Amino acid sequence: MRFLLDVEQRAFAASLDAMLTAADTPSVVRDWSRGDHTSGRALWSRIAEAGVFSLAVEEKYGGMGLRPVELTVAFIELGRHAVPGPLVETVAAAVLLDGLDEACRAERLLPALASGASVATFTTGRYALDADMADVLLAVADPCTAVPGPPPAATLYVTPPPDHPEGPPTPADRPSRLPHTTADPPTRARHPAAPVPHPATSAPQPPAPAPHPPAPNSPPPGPNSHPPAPVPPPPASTPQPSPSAPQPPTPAPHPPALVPHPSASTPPTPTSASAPAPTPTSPSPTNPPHPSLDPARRLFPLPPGGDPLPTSPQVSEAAARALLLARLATAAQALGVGVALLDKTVAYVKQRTQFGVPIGSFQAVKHRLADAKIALEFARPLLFGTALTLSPGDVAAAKVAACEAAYRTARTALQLHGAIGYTAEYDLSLWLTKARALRTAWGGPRTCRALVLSGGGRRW
Amino acid sequence: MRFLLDVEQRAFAASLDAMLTAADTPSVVRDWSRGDHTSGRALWSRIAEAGVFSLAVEEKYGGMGLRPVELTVAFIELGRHAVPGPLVETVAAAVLLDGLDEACRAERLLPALASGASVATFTTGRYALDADMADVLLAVADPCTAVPGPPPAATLYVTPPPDHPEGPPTPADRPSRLPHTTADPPTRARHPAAPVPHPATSAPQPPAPAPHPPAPNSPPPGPNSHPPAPVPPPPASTPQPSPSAPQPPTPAPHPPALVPHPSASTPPTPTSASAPAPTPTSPSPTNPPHPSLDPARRLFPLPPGGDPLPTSPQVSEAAARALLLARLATAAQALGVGVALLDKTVAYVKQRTQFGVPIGSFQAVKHRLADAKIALEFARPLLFGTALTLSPGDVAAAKVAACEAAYRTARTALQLHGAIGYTAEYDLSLWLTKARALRTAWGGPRTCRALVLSGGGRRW
Amino acid sequence: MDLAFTQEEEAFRAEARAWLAAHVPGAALPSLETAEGFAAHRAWEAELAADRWSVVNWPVEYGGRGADLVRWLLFEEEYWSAGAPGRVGQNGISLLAPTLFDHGTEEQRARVLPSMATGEVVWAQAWSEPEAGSDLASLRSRARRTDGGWLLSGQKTWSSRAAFADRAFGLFRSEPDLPKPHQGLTYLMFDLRAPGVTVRPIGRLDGKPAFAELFLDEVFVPDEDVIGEPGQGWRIAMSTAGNERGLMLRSPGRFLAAAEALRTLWTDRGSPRHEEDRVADALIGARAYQLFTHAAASRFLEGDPLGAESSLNKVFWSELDLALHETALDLLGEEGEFADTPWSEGYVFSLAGPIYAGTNEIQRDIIAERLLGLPKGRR
Amino acid sequence: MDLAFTQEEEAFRAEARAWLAAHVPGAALPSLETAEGFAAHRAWEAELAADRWSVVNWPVEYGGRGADLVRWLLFEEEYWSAGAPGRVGQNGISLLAPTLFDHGTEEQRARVLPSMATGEVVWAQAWSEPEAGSDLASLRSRARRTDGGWLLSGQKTWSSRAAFADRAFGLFRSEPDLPKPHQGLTYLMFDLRAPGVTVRPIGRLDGKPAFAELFLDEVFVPDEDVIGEPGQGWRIAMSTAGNERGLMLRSPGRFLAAAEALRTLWTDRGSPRHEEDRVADALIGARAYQLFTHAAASRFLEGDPLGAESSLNKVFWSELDLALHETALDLLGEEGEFADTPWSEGYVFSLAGPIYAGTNEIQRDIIAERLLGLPKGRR
Repeated sequence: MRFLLDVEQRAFAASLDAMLTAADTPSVVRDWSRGDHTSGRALWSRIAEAGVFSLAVEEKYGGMGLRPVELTVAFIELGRHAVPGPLVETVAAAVLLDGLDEACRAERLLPALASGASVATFTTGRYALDADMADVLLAVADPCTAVPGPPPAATLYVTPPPDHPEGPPTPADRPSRLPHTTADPPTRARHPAAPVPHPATSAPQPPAPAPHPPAPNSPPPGPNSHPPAPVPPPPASTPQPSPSAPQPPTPAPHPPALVPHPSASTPPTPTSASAPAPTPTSPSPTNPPHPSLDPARRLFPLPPGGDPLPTSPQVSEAAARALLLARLATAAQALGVGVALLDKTVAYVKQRTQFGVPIGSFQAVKHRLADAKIALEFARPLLFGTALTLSPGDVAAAKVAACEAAYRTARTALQLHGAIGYTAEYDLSLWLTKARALRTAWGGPRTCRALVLSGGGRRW
Repeated sequence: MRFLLDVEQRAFAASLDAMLTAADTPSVVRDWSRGDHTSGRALWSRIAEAGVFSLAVEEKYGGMGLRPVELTVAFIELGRHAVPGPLVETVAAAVLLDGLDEACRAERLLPALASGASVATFTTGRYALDADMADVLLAVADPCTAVPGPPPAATLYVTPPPDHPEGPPTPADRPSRLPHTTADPPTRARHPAAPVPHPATSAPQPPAPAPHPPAPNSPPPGPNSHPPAPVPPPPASTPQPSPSAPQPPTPAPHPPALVPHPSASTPPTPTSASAPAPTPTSPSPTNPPHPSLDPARRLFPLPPGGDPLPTSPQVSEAAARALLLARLATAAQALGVGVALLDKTVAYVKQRTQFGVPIGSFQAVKHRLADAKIALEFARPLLFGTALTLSPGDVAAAKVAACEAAYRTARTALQLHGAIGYTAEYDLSLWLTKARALRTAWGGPRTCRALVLSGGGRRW
Repeated sequence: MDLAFTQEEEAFRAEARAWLAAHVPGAALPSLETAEGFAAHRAWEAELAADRWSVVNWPVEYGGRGADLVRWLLFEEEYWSAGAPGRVGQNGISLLAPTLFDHGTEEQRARVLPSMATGEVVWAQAWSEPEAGSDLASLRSRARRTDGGWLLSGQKTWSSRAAFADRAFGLFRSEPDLPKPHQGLTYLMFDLRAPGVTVRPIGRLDGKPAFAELFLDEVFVPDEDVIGEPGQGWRIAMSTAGNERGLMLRSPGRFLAAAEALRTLWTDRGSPRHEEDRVADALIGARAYQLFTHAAASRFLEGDPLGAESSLNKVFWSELDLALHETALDLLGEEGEFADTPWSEGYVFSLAGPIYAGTNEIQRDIIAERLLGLPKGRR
Repeated sequence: MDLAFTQEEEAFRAEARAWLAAHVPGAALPSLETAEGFAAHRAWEAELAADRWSVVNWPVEYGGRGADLVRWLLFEEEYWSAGAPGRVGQNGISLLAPTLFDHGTEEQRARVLPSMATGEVVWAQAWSEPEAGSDLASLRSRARRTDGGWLLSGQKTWSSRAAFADRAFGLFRSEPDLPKPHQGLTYLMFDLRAPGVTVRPIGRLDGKPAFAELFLDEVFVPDEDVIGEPGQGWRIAMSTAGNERGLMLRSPGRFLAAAEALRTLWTDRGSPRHEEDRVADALIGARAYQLFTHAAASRFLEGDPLGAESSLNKVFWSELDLALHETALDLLGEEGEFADTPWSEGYVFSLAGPIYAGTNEIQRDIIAERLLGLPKGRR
């Protein structure tokens, strides 16, 4: 047992921190919140260059194999810097695509995700994060909480069809491009079932330099460079969630779909559908996005149609695994958000004076910050323990602990900043609002606590 | 609307406070906890003389008619002084007996309860408080939470049979002794159904001097003066809760019973049962009592047998009303406990010094006490509002608010006293432990919150 | 002790209820914190005022009904229970008007109050400054004597409503060299469109301009817009803080309505038992707040001054409001994150509760020192 | 980074598990805080010691197995998971023994440790005094020099285990006139049955004599029972507070076992959804505490000193323990009030957690000042 980050992992965190500090992420967040994704895509590329997405992609597709510990390290830093975009979703999409064991589709999409040339979004619920700027949209019914009835829990819809060679070209120099392996490729043995024990206890390869420069023939990322892409017409029989109507009391049927989205890196190859194309950079008018309390997040109802996959145990397993990784990455991101909030608030209360003294000398202020510190410091080992076991109960525990610690810290940060903290123009707001949003993303506290309890009596 | 105690009500509180302060209740509590009820019975008589029990007894039985506001005033003071004994239970028993509309039984028992000559205990659960010193034991299935199935929710067992003239003789000078009225006596109109609006908005009569001196032919109260009394043999078919076995996960069937207990004021008249009598001052060996976290409380499993009453809407209604009053009185007692804890702790932190200053000057100490003050001060109007409406939802709300405020104050009181507060010999412990016990007595927070919600949408 | 209302009071309540049922807009108005919503809410004030419902407790001569505190409480219960819009005139009605009644001149009342009642003039408060938050007495903005009035200079901030309002009121330092910080302050009213005033809206957490910074550069204010004696502003501002204004800051009807809405949401979501505690506690808290207010109103009507219990009140309602909205967002599940729902608008608003009108930390200090008699510490 | 254990470690764990399965009493021993229960627990210490399980991390020569921190953690998990009794020797083993290892003489270790390991001599701590609680350095009890030793006088209180224990250890003021309160203190061991010692048991909330007052009147202590240099007691007592002793104060295995017991109770009560949150949070908290300890142990094994994180640790476990037991009592319903259940015994014990070993208020001050670098206030 050596439950500590090693030198390389710490160096990875430090290099990400330095890169993100230099990148002035608050201004990127503000661009992103205005719908201008230019600076965000540029940052995305640098994050990919640093190797972050490679940590979720198998080696044969140009990644470094799934490395949950390093992903946790990376997402803590991404959270600390409030980096916008479907970061968690891209990682989870990669895990899902790999798990489907359809080499054709994986080969088309995964190298571009690893390299940062493509951005994916993914949901097991009814709304997809930042679907307007993602190149790939995946949706699957939550394998854990979906209610019985159509669509079945593990049904998956896929568009475009897997045999359409329309994904971004893999870089020609990719050494790991392998021929299709349709039956049980060797790497499948590394995650035979969920939960999966961490396969590697040896030190990972150093994460930088990035093995995946952006694909040379990808168009430059930017909000106005999305060409129109086809969207199949909504079938009359598909129920669409109405954004303004009250939501039903029980979980609504998830319209699971794996659909491509108007995409910068996906050429407008026609599909079997022939609907009028929506304007490229805005969502379909029938599906206006919901703004989030976090201004850097917009949540898009799923478009109709999609490419269904037959239900299979393998699909279920892959979806479960993707969900686990999404939850772990969200928890790590939340911890980073909380750590940043604590750091900023500690700095603020040292310099803000009232009644002639720094407010940080008041005992009530100290104790609230001490409580935030305790909550964050006990969430941290849960995260890394989870990254090692990847058991659903552990992941759920880490999600609750990290998100509750981050939200508690956000409440403290707002209260101790007072009115200045309540303003959108003060950068603290970028973290405050994210702490709230991440709390419900990828399984709220209720869902996760139920999973902790359903784990059954076992020795930890 | 004049939502304030009037002068007489305030004078009643002050006179009770003065009497209880003079009575050195902590030493009474310590006697009681050792099983010596002598000083407690003496105090009981003085409380009765002050008119407290009369507030729950109809005028025709020697009381002053049900006065929930004055009862609330009284029980806050009883809680402030940590008075031991089945105070709540005696009040609730009186309400139940009155509601049964069986003048014979009521006439036999109620005057003695009002005068303090008799002490009753009562439960809607499986355990009766202080049954070893009570003269009358009543038990009925909780009309609100009892599970369906035998025994039915409103079944009531009564022993001795109502036609047995074995109750304590009513004082000869009782002017309100009325002939039996078996059908709908006029006073029934005052509580036709639960919930019942408060009938009187006029000022009550001044509560002292007590209208009910102890019955002249009652033996002097005391723990060793209880003559043997018969207890019917346990029927083989009656399930008895095993005190050491794990409790079943769902509410166990309540063995409802209304049984007499070895009694100072009830002569040992034989009944139809012929079981060997237990020792007078100790419970039946098959039913050892449970000590409570509050050393002044002991909880006795119900003895077997009892005198069943047929199920009837009237019995259900009377039981529901008794439960409401029990809950209200417990809430008031809890508020008094909390107020005393706050007062004692404020006094302590002003004089206890650490690091050269009174600990009451530390902001963390101040804020905990401020929070306790807030909780108590917002529970108080709920209590009196409840006393006026007597609606089940209001009563439940007051129970939750008062008991949670008291328990929160107890936690604060213990923490701010430190180790000295953790000792049984320091008098603070008498209030600390009572705050915890009252929280679960007569409907814990869960039960009461469910009742608040089940009230249905209505305008307050 | 009773909670009964007279026949006349019940008739008043019924009249209010009937009027509201006929007039409350069917759909929610746009957010008060937007230009469009502000205008819509101003129109609603006019509609209220047309039938004398905007300021029921004011004298008839200024547009009210001369309602007493009990009627005011009843009106507020009906108002919020009917789902009526938020009150854009709130700052003026609950903060400035009571001061004018106590300390203003007849001329000031006649000039200021009627247009406040109709929403024709909407008032912003201008208390805080960048360096004077919890430590409000440390104000630095200046009022310098000039012919026939005063020249205001300095910076105010967190001026709620100022992004769209017409006029503002606040304290300014008119005698800068006095030994104590709360001496030498003057209470003034000024025009937000006067020369020298720059209003910079500030977006709150959700970006909506709920308040503004005010930059004042030699802004002329005539003597007629000074309230009370110059230099006595602190005393004047504080003297009405403990009267019924404290009661009226957040009316019980508002929380009763919100708690009932939460119960409805909970029921609509299938009455999940795992949220039972928090929903019940919201209902209990709203009822407790209502009855606490009834008790305070009863004491006030008997002539007792209301004092430090306003600190109990402030902490209680602000924590209740926040807990209530957090519960609602949790009930909404993944949609709890959406910014475009009434619940999230309410949540963002509730986050400010523990901060404004004296932070809850300051209120707890006050409770401990004034109500419990604990020794002053350095905090 | 890994949580894997070596084959040897797993073998050690398996051996412990097998021994415990064979030896742990089937029924719970009587309460440790009674004379009968104390004797039963002392006998259990002897049974543990007979097979070298009482002090696994001590060197073999004193009765241990020389187990490292990892093995100690594994042993503790197995120990509590097996439902084994509380440790009556805990005070000596986790507070005095580490000090003797660091600061005692070889003679002292040889004399004191073996009988501590077997339970033959049970030690009480004697730190607090009536006027020295959180402000521990303000001790007043005196140690006066005499021929060949010291004479102790004064009063100690909250001496846990002292009602039934054999010997005690604590700090005494040997040089009374030094400028700082933590100077001139001497660390001594003494016999609770020596002439001049009066032990007055104190009942805790449930009446059980969990601690005692000690009245000391010229109690002779030979020089051989001074630990370290006279006058250096504060430094000696504090120097081991930050090492693994901090980790060992409350072992993770204990909370893991308690959380699993709570889950079982919840399941037995029909898995009520309305208590799901609190039961899940107990499980999450116990797991977090385990992993936090693993991380701390890993840092310690790499040579990093453990410091102020022991304050994080203290607040966390004490609040976890209390919340866990409150949840259990609530699940028990009307029986939650009973004093004669293991849950209520645990609840009463857990109430002391936020108070002893440095109140949680003091710990939060330490976290804020030492870990977050906030300015010292007057508290």
